[in-house]
Amino acid sequence: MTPLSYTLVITGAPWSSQAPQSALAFARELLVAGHRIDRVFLYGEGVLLASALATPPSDEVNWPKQWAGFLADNAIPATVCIASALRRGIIDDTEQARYELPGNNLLEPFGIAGLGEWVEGNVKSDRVIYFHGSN
Amino acid sequence: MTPLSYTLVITGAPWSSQAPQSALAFARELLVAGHRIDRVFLYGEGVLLASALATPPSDEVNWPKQWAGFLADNAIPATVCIASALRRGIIDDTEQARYELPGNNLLEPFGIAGLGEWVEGNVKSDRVIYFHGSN
Amino acid sequence: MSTLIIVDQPPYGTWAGREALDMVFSLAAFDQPAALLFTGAGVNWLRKQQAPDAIGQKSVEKNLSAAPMFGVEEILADTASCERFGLGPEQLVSGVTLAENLQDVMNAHSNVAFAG
Amino acid sequence: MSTLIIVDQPPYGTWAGREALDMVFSLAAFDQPAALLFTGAGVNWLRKQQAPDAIGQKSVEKNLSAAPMFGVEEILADTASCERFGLGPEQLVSGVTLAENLQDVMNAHSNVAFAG
Amino acid sequence: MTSTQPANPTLHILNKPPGHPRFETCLQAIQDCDQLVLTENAVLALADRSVTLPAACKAMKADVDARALNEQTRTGTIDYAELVRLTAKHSRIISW
Amino acid sequence: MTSTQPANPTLHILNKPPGHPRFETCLQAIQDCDQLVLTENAVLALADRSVTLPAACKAMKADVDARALNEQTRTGTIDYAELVRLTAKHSRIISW
Repeated sequence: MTPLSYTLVITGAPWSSQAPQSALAFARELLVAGHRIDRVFLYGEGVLLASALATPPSDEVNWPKQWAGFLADNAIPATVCIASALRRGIIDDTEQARYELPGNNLLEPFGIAGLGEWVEGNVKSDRVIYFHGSN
Repeated sequence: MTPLSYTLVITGAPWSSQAPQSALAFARELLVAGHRIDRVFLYGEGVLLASALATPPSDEVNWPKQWAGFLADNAIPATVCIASALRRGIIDDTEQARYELPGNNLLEPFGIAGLGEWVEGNVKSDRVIYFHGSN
Repeated sequence: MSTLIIVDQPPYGTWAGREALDMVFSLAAFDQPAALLFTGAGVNWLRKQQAPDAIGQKSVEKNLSAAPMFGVEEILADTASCERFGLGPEQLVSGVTLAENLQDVMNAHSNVAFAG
Repeated sequence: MSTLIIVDQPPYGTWAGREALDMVFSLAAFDQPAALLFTGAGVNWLRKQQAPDAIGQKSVEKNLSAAPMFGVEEILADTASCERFGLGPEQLVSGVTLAENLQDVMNAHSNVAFAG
Repeated sequence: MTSTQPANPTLHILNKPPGHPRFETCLQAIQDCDQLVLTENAVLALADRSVTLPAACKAMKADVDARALNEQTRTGTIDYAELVRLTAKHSRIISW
Repeated sequence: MTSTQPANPTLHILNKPPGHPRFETCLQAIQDCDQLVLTENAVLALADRSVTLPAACKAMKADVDARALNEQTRTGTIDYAELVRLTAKHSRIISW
């Protein structure tokens, strides 16, 4: 099998959709199969996966932390769409300073950037796979 | 007309649903008509309306700020369901300390409490009106 | 005054069903009469032997079977929806009552609400 | 390589339609061939003279009419969906092409995506 | 579980678009004595030729204007002041 | 806007429950040479007697197990490793 490169786009939020869970199971198998993940891109409600403040009960999976660990362990770039993130209150220190906001909550290693990075995935990756909410 | 007391429950998120907008238009007319709003209760995805970090483009309405202004101006109690809020990363300073989180983002005058306050609305208010997402 | 909470969204793909359960348990905890109605794709919450470990979630089967103990008055399921999804009595978790007519169920409660 | 972005959610009640427009304009801004297809309740984005001021939102009519200028190749609408919602040629914003067959439209593009 | 009291007149507030499962369930649940108000995406029912609406049906004017459906005459429109009056008049209200 | 190339075999990944408008649109869009994979809420189609599924259809095992649908035999199940193989095999993939 020829290894391929993938961009994964997540548009469904944790605790509202199953998208982050399904995407993580898929991403893990991609690496097992020897494929490469160029980038994970969070769009729309999917940006909530990058919240550093999400605190589910201790007997439930913390999807943002699971994802952050997977991304860091495998050095996979992950981008949160800036327009979606600002509207929905996902903020890094740069945006906090720019808009004089009382805090920030972007979970590392997620970074904030524009849809240009999604366009780049469309151009450069062999496959772009979307994980949407289901309602 | 006899003035009545209302509890409003918002379960749809701003920038994913129209619920916060419709609820605010309704709430304003309730007061114009002489009714009382006992409490506004945010549940499920509706808790995102209490984000202090939401930053829409400057030519769009900031629904959390609009709601916060309306609540403060009219001294209306507003509660964010604690279970929904913790999962979705809406955190006040008390929860920040309890869970040793890197920050907090609850917008004043919203407060965090349990479903008990929703139950109280069911018992004490003459009407409980829900504003859901539409997908 | 009694409250009917309706679940019409299927399990695991969204959170509305779980949040509906939390609502009904809260009412019961404060001694308020409460019942649950599952309808449409929501009846799939009531299928026996769900095993959501592989998708990183917890089953609600235990919560549902504990519902009477916590004071939830009734767990109802829409008959036509159960038939559509092939849910016969042997597939259903215990303690579920079939309901033929949505209008009758709703008229028996003073409040009716969805979780989302 | 060309990308078709599909909008099947109606206007104003959710954000998916707006986020689909942002996607198609971004592709065009980076000189990537892109087209929009409106289908199902999504065709209601294409009705002339929307006035969402009273609900605190902005109309996308101007954005849509500027689409060709920004390099968006086509704005397509599913014929059957337009008929269902009573959208004749005189109700539609300008620049929309009617499409009879979803499979043909999809086969003409190498990528097909929804915003959410 | 039997319906004792005769149908309690209910105000149904529906915001789902036609074609949504809950839109269909709501229309089935409406009784002759009930009032339906279409809000948000549900006002698209005014234009949808596949939908039959009950007689006692109103649509929110702000939502109708937003979607440019003001020439659709299948139902009358109401403003938020009238919606408030309807919620005060009905002790039973269901938001779908 | 005419379809020039003969149908490009497409992998359709569907996560909406039966009854959702996009579930119906997806089934209409599937061509004979296409592969359908049911994920998340869409696996309920295995139990839904009102749904007719295409021949080339698989369901995600984790989602089928979660919903206790393992005795439904209308389609075979696959794991994530097989889903990865299907995405590598198809250059055209649509997530509904």
